[in-house]
Parts: sequence; C-alpha cells; structure tokens
Amino acid sequence: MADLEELYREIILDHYRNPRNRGELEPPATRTEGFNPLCGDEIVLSLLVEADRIVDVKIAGSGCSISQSSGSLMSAAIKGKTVEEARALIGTFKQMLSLGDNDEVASDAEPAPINLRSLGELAALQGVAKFPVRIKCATLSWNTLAQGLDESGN
Amino acid sequence: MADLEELYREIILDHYRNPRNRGELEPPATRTEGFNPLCGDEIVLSLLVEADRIVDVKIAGSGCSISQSSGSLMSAAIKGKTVEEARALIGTFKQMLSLGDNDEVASDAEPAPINLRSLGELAALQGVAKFPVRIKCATLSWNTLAQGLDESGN
Amino acid sequence: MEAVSDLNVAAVREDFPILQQTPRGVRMVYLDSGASALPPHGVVEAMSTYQETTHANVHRGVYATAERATFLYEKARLDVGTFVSASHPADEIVFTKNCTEAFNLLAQSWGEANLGEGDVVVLSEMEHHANIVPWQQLQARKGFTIKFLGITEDRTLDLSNLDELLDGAKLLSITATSNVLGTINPIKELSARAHAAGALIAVDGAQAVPHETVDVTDLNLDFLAFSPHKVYGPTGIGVLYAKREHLADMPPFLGGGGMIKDVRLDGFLPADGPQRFEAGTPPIAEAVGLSAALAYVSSLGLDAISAHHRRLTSYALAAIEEQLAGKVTVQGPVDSPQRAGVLSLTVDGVHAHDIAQVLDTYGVCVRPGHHCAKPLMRRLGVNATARASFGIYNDVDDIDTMIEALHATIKMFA
Amino acid sequence: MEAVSDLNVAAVREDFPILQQTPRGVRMVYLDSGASALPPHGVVEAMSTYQETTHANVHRGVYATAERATFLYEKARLDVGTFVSASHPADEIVFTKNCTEAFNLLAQSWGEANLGEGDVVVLSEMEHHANIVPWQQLQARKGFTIKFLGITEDRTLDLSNLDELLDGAKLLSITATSNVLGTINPIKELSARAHAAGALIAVDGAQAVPHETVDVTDLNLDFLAFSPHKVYGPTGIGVLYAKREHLADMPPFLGGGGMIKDVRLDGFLPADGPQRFEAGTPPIAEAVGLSAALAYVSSLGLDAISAHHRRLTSYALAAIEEQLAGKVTVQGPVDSPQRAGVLSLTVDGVHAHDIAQVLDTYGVCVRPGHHCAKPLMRRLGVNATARASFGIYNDVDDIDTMIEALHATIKMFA
Ligand SMILES: Cc1ncc(COP(=O)(O)O)c(C=O)c1O
Ligand SMILES: Cc1ncc(COP(=O)(O)O)c(C=O)c1O
Repeated sequence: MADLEELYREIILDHYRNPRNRGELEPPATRTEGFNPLCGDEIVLSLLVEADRIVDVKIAGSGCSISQSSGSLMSAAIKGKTVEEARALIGTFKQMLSLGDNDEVASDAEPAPINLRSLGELAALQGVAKFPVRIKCATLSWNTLAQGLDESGN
Repeated sequence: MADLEELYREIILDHYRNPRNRGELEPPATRTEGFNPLCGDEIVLSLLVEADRIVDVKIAGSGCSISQSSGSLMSAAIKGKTVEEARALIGTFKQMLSLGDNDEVASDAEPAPINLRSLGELAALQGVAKFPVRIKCATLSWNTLAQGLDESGN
Repeated sequence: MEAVSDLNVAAVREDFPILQQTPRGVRMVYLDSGASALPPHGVVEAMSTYQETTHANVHRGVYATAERATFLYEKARLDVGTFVSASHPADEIVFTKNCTEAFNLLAQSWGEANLGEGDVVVLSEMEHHANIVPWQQLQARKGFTIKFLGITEDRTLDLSNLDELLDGAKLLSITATSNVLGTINPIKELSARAHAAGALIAVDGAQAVPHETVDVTDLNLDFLAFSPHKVYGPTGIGVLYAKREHLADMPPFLGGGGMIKDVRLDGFLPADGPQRFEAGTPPIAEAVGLSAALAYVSSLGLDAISAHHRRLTSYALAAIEEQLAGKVTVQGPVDSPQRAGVLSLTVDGVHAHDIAQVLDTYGVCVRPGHHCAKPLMRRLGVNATARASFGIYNDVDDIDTMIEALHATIKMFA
Repeated sequence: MEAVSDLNVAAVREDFPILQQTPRGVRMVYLDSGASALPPHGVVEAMSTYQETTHANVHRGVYATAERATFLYEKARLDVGTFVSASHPADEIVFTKNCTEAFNLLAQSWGEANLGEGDVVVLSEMEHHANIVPWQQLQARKGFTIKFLGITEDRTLDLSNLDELLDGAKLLSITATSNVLGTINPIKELSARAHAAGALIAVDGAQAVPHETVDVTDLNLDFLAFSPHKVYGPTGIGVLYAKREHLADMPPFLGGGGMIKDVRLDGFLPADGPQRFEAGTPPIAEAVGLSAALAYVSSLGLDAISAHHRRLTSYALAAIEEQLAGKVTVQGPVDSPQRAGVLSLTVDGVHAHDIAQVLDTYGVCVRPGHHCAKPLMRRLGVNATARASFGIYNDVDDIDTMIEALHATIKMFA
C-alpha cells in the first residue's frame, strides 16, 4: 500500500478532481488527439503557439487519474513557455519515468541526473515509474504534446 | 520388422516393380487425377466405361510402393467389372483398412465381417492398416476411382 | 440463492498451482477469466509431456513420433468437434491462432466469396472488435452494408427491428455472450430467425463456450468461433467451427504449405476440408493442451460450471446492491437469469484504471478498459469499466475481497 | 574432416528428454529438425513455469501477473529483435502464428499496398510454398507479375539473369537456405543487388536462422521471416522482422482487438508499430518459450552450431559417396562449403515414402515427400525425396545408423 500512496499523491488526486485548463480552443489554435488504445484513455490538446511561445493551452478528454492529472499538470507547466522549453520539459519528464525519447525503457546505464526541482509539481508523478503499466497513462498527454508541436510546424 | 514384412508383401513389391495396366487411354475414356497432397503422390486414372461396364482402365502417375501397387492391383481387379461391382469393391477395400466411406477411421463398433476371398490379391494390402500414415497411400487410387465414376456420370 | 453448486471449488483450486502465487503478498483473487482463464496443471502437463516425449511436425512424417503427433493433433480436432456437438467433428473444425483469426478467416474466405455491393451483414452493438473490424476491413474492399442490432436500456439485445435488419441479409454474426455486459443472447431464436430470413448465422462463442453447453447442431449454427485460452486451455490456438457444406465452398485464406494439393510456378490447387485453411505448421502442442482442457471441463461438467457461475454472479450482484448501491454501477442486466459471470463495474468519479489499481493491492485481478468493445462503451456512455469475470476456481471469498477492495477504492478517491 | 566441433553433443542430448524415447525399441535417431526441431527441457520448463505461475492476458491488465506476462511477452520481442540484430528490436518484430503467416502478412499488407498491375516480384524456384502461394493469391487480386530465379545443374541459385529479373522489380523474396537442397544462398549479395535495382528484399529464414547467424542489419534486409519451432522453440508462434520504416507504412492485416486505436460502428483506426499486426490474444506462453529457445541457442553459440552441422554434413556426404554411390542420390550441392545440414536423398526405384518407412524401423526419423516445394521437385524431376536434416543433438552415430538403414532399404526393394 505504500507504493499506492506514492502513486496517488495528493497533488495528483487534486489535479484529477479539479483539472486545470480544461476545454478546447478555437482555431487558429491547433487540436491534437491522443489515444491510449490499451485502456481507452483520450486526450484532446489545444495549443495556441505565437512567436514560438505557447500562449494558451487547453486539455479535454477522459481517462484515469494518472492520465488526466498528468495532462492537467502539463498544461499548467507549459503555458507561457517557449516551444523549446516545452520540448525540453518533455525530455526531462520522460527521464523522470526512466524512459527514453521513444518511450523505450531507458538502458541500464546510469541515468543522467535530472533536476526534479525544474519539474515543479510534475515531480508528483514520479511514483508512476514503479507501475510500468501506468507509465503510458502518464505519458499520453506528453506524447500528444510532442505530436501537436510537430504538427503545428513547431 | 515383422510389421514391415506384412506391409511390403511380395505381391505388393511385384505390382510396384511391374505395374499392370500402366498408361493412359485416349478419349472417350475419362481421365481423373488424384493427389496425395501430403506426400506428393499422383495418380492418373483412365476409365473406359461402356454399358455400365469398365471395359478398359489404365493407371499412370508416380508414388510410393503402396500407392502404386494399390493402383495396379485395383486396375486388375476392376477391369471388366460392372460399375456397381467396382463401387462395391471400393467399400470392401476400405472396410479392410478399417475405414468408413469418407475415410474416417471406422467406429469402434464391431466391424462387419468382410469376405477377404472376394478381394483376391487386394488382400495383400491388409498390412497397411497397421500403418495409419500409409493408409492414404493405399486409398489414393480408390478415391480417384470413386471420383472418376462420379465424374463420368456413373 | 441457489443450493450449493456441484462444483467442489476447493478441489478445483488444487488443480491450479498458479493460485498459490502471492505476487502482492496476499491471496491471489483471479477475476479475469473472461480475458484469459488460468490453465490447470493437467493442461500444462499434457503440453509438456507432449513436448518431451512426442514432438514432431504433423501430417508429413511416417516415423513413430510424427505418426503419434499427427494422431494427437487430429484427435484434438475430433475432441473439439465433439465438444460443440458438430455433426462431422473431423471435417468441421479449423484450428486458427485465436478466436480473432477465426473471424478474419470467416470474413476473408466466406465473406470474400459471398459478399458484395448490396449485400448486408448484421452485427450487434455489443460485439467484440474481433467480430467488427474484420467485416469493416472486408467492407472497404467489397462494399457491402453492415447493420447493427442495438441494445435496450436493460442491456439486452434490442430485437424489435430484427426482422427488418435481417431482411435481405446474408449473415448474422453475433456474440452468444457479451464480454462486457454478461448478457446471454437468445442464440437459438436468433439462429431460427436468421435462417428464416435466408441468412446464415455465425456466433462468437468466446465467452459462452467456457460457461455453458454450446451445441452447434441443436442451435443450428453455420459458424462458431471461440478461444481455447478462455476455456482453461493454452494460448496460440483458436477454433472455427463451420458446417461441412460451407467449408467445402470456401476459398482458401492464408496460403502456404499444408493447404495445397499442388503448386506450380503459375498457380496452386487448394486442399479439401479443414486443411485448406491451415497453412504452415499448426499449433500442435497447443492442440494437445486444448484436448486436455476440454476433457477437464467435461469432467467437471458444464452444467455444474454454469450453476457455479450463476451462484457467484447472484452473490456478487446482491453484495454490490446491499453495500455499494449508488456508488458502484453494474453495466449490464442486474436481475436476469440470462446472465453470465461477467461484471463490468463503474464508479462515479473514479476511472476503471484506478479501480483496478487499488484492487490489485488487495490481490484482486480485474481488467480495466474498453474490453475491445469501443462501440459498446460509447453506447453505454462510459470510457472504460473495471471488469470482474468468474471462473471455476472462484468462490465467495473472492467476491468478498473484491467488495472490500471496492470500498477502499471509493474511500481513496472520494 | 574438420576438428571436433565445439558442441558437446553428449551434454546437449541431456537437455532433450525426448531423445530417451524408444518408440521402435531402438535408439531414436531424430533427423527431422528441418521440419521441426525438438524442444529442449529448458524451453518446455519456461513455458510450463509461465503457465503455472504467471499466466494472464497481456497489454490490458494492471495486476501483478498481467504486468509480468506483458513484460515477458514484450521481452520476447526484444530478445528476437536482438537475436537477429534488428536496429530497433522493440519496434521491428511482429509475432505471427508461424513462418507461413509471416509471408501472408507481408503479401497482404505490404504487397496489398505496394503491388499492382505492371509490378514485379522475384522469387526463386527453390522456394517453400510459404513464399510462393501467398504471392499467387495476391496476384489473383492485384495482377502483378511473379518471376522466378532458376537453379543451376549444381543446385545453386542461377544468378546469370538476376539483373534482368530485378529490373523494375519491387521485391525479391527468397529463401536463405533451401529446405530441400541445403543450398545456402548469397543473401548479402542478393540484398545489395536488389537494393541497387530499387527493390526491397524479404528473406525466408526458416532454415537459416537455426543454423547460422542472421544479422538483418549487416545483411541490410527489409523483411525476414522464420519459425521458432525450427529453432528449438515452441509451435504456435512465428516471426516477421520488418524495418521500422516499412512497418510504419504497412496497412493492417488481420483485424480485431489489440490492433486498433479506435473502433466506431462505421470504421476503425489502426494502432502503430508491431501491435497493428497482432490482432487478438497473442501466443504468450509461446513467446516465453521462444525467449528460452533463443537464449539456449545463444548459449551454445551459433558458430559452434554451424560448425557442428557442417561436420555432420561432410561426414554423411562422404559416407554416402563411399558406401552408396550410384544407389543413393543427394539432391543438392555435394561438394560446396555453402551447404546446410539438410540432405535430400533419392534412391532409384524406391520411393521416398518407402525409404522413410524402412528407416523408421531403425529408429531413424526422416521426412519423405515434396517438402512443400513442389515447383522445385518438378525442376529436379523427382516426385519426392527422403530428407534427413541435422540438429544440435545429432552425432555421427546417428548418421551411421541412417547409412545402415539405407543399405537395408535398398536390399529390400532391389
Ligand atoms: C524454407 C521454409 N520456409 C517456410 C517454412 C514454413 O514454416 P512454418 O510451417 O513454420 O510456417 C518452412 C518449414 O516448413 C521452411 O523450411
Ligand atoms: C466476446 C469475445 N470475442 C472475441 C474475443 C477475442 O478472442 P482472442 O483474443 O482469443 O482472439 C474475446 C476475447 O478477448 C471475447 O471476449
């Protein structure tokens, strides 16, 4: 049960119950859908990027506490950030979950030290690393973000 | 090795080495091909039926001693017989190998006594019953005969 | 509640060493037999004995072990045919790799030959993807119409427009038991009505075959597909039953060795019978395991198994109603005797994934997700459910543990 | 003859309890590994341990055993990818039901998307039906051209018109090793020449993977198919390697659960990666067995295995030449180092079936027939051969027994 409490930290339950930046944006914002085909979770990410900066972001969709809180935490973390900063954050977040860029489990090599402080509230999702099956829930919104940035030509 | 000698009786080896009625007939004789897809054996059966009687028969093809000798023995046995007699012989032959009409292994029920004498030289093939895999070799020409009689409208 | 069932669960549990595992430090409560049943020791042993004493490729060898392997493989076909009461057990059973491949075979062979522009295939809204996607794939190529039987508010099949849907249809392909709702469909009636309308009927028996007697002759089914791994058998093998007269007319599906009479550089001649549909080396050890599984299930008796599942289901439904009413919703018929041991649960404000995660810490194995029935999930208006499904090794203690864990889940997310 | 090989055959034989069987009352001489290799105890045990401690369906459960089963299944993918040196082992291996299904997948997915009127696929006359029939089936629907590389009098590939055949071809699909002749084809050269001509190359590794290192990166293969049950693994599973960039563009093959992102009543969205091609419950226990088999083979070392097979082959060829010249014909290259441990024998006036039958009474297991290579049999002008194929557990005693039994066969039919 100790692990379970690490998984379901209070911050996570809070973001799950009260998701931030909920909704969709109108064009010219871009709209990207993400699926987790295994459990049916869905994310709809609206991104408004202006001059290389994410000026607005909204998240819709449905799914488990991990996927939804991760989306909510992400939206709060990237709003106002430059595209470059957001991309860097994707990397750091995945590193926290011991994942490589393509979501392969990172090699046994000593992981590069990550600056958990730089992740802020996102660090609450660290407990997910112990639940391999849930890692896909935590990364759904982040993979959707990467796709959204690619598709919007950023 | 005792079983092996029962399988390869002298009559069988003789018909294998010196097949009777070898060759093909010209039309109006009918020509029917039989395959044993598992081992690649092939039989080409030419039948000339006149007034419900098999007036001529030839066998071509290639295969193992059992399939070829069975074909040779069959050709000798059916030549001159009526279609009805030939059909009856197919049944008796299969019965000898403990097979039903569709080549399913006959039920455990007491087999109807068969008149081995009525089979003549064909009885030499009885040893095949002990070699389940070879039964298909022995029946190839007989199934081709049944098909040939069907196709020629007999 | 019914009288104590005939099944001696304590004795049955002895046959499943896996139930002695305690990966979470507590008694393992396996409530996921609907996804895959655990294999009893006898099945595992039949397979390993085969592998360690007999293994050889089938159909082409004359030596002793090849002869024996061929015999065992063909015996499995007979055993399966007999288990579902096929009229010609040796000629009507095709081994596939799973239930899903059986539907693909049906679509790509029977469907390829029989469906075209203007034709209609009727499915239902409660189908598993295995009985939807293959038809959609074929449709993209052949352009026939797919129609769906709906479901009613009480989560049974909506038969009100059945005749209308069947009018002019060539096939009704439908599940005997919903893997999400537990609904047991009236297959005998559907079969009669499909035939009356001139359609054939194909049945998805994945959830029914492990739970009740499925007699293809009595039900007059044209096709039946099911999954051995849900009937306490191994993975790596599936079953398609097809009436002999249909098989005879169906063109080949996968091509390769074993399914041909002859191959030339410019074409091939397909084999007859079930062989035509079994290209390449078949699942031999798996067929041996399947024989053992069906023998095991028969030894327990399908009537006793059905009664046992009914008893567990009633007990679970009553417990949920008593202790968790208003908090836990059962997605499916709640007071029908026509109900299998499959309980799809949703909890307001708690996602199925989270339910399953908390239940896991209690050793309770349930499956969260859409259960490969996304159209049904949309119809139910839910994103996912946590599904508990019963097997012969479950007892009321298992259900009590699940209920306890559900209480904890609700507390955690309240 | 070469130095004693690195393989300690006596020790290896200990790993195969099945070799202790004496169905004909004599030592079992298993010379049919080309049809299916025997599984070592470690493979059988890995599967039964999985079944008795871990079994669950993969990919959809969060509970402990489901997580572990999923891990083991995906680990098998990695193990296979690593075994053939794929650049992206997790993303380039698709599990099928056998090698044959791998070719059907290739034809019906890659071929469906890429081949049409005017296109050319090049095969060879020494292909197994698995690499012929699926192309003929697709051809009937799409109308491309199939061309065949011939074979020379010394039973190697006739490369004299290769460039001509490859001109404008989209794919060269060819076996690495003939399952009848034992001929080892120059895959690296073929790969380079196919690519130079703008074609892709697919390789049938069914006979090569058990015998030598097949490195898809070094060989620059686009596709590779093989059969685990010929690599000392279980039945019920097959392998298709495909370069990631090809897989990404290939449309789905079989439809159902597990291969979708979404399903609606009016269509579906396929999943990405290998998943897209794995509809339904996969062969889970079989994947576990495959991992164990590859680990076993790696522990012996493929170089040691190749050397062992070469030694046995030379010994057998020499013995036949010495004792049976003029009576027994070896259908295949007789004095090439580029030769695998597959000996197809014919005896004038004695059919292969009869050879195998007599050999069986000596405990010698060889396979008679066309070996699913009818076009090649026609080319060789024979109806069938009796094929002896070697494995890691064979030794020279096995070959001596075979030679003795061949003498007896000839005597019987002379
Ligand atoms: C060269 C070759 N290709 C393909 C196959 C087909 O393998 P499987 O029967 O496992 O599908 C075989 C084995 O029979 C083979 O030897
Ligand atoms: C109703 C139903 N149909 C089909 C299937 C597919 O079975 P398999 O995954 O064995 O192909 C399942 C199991 O997931 C099922 O529950």
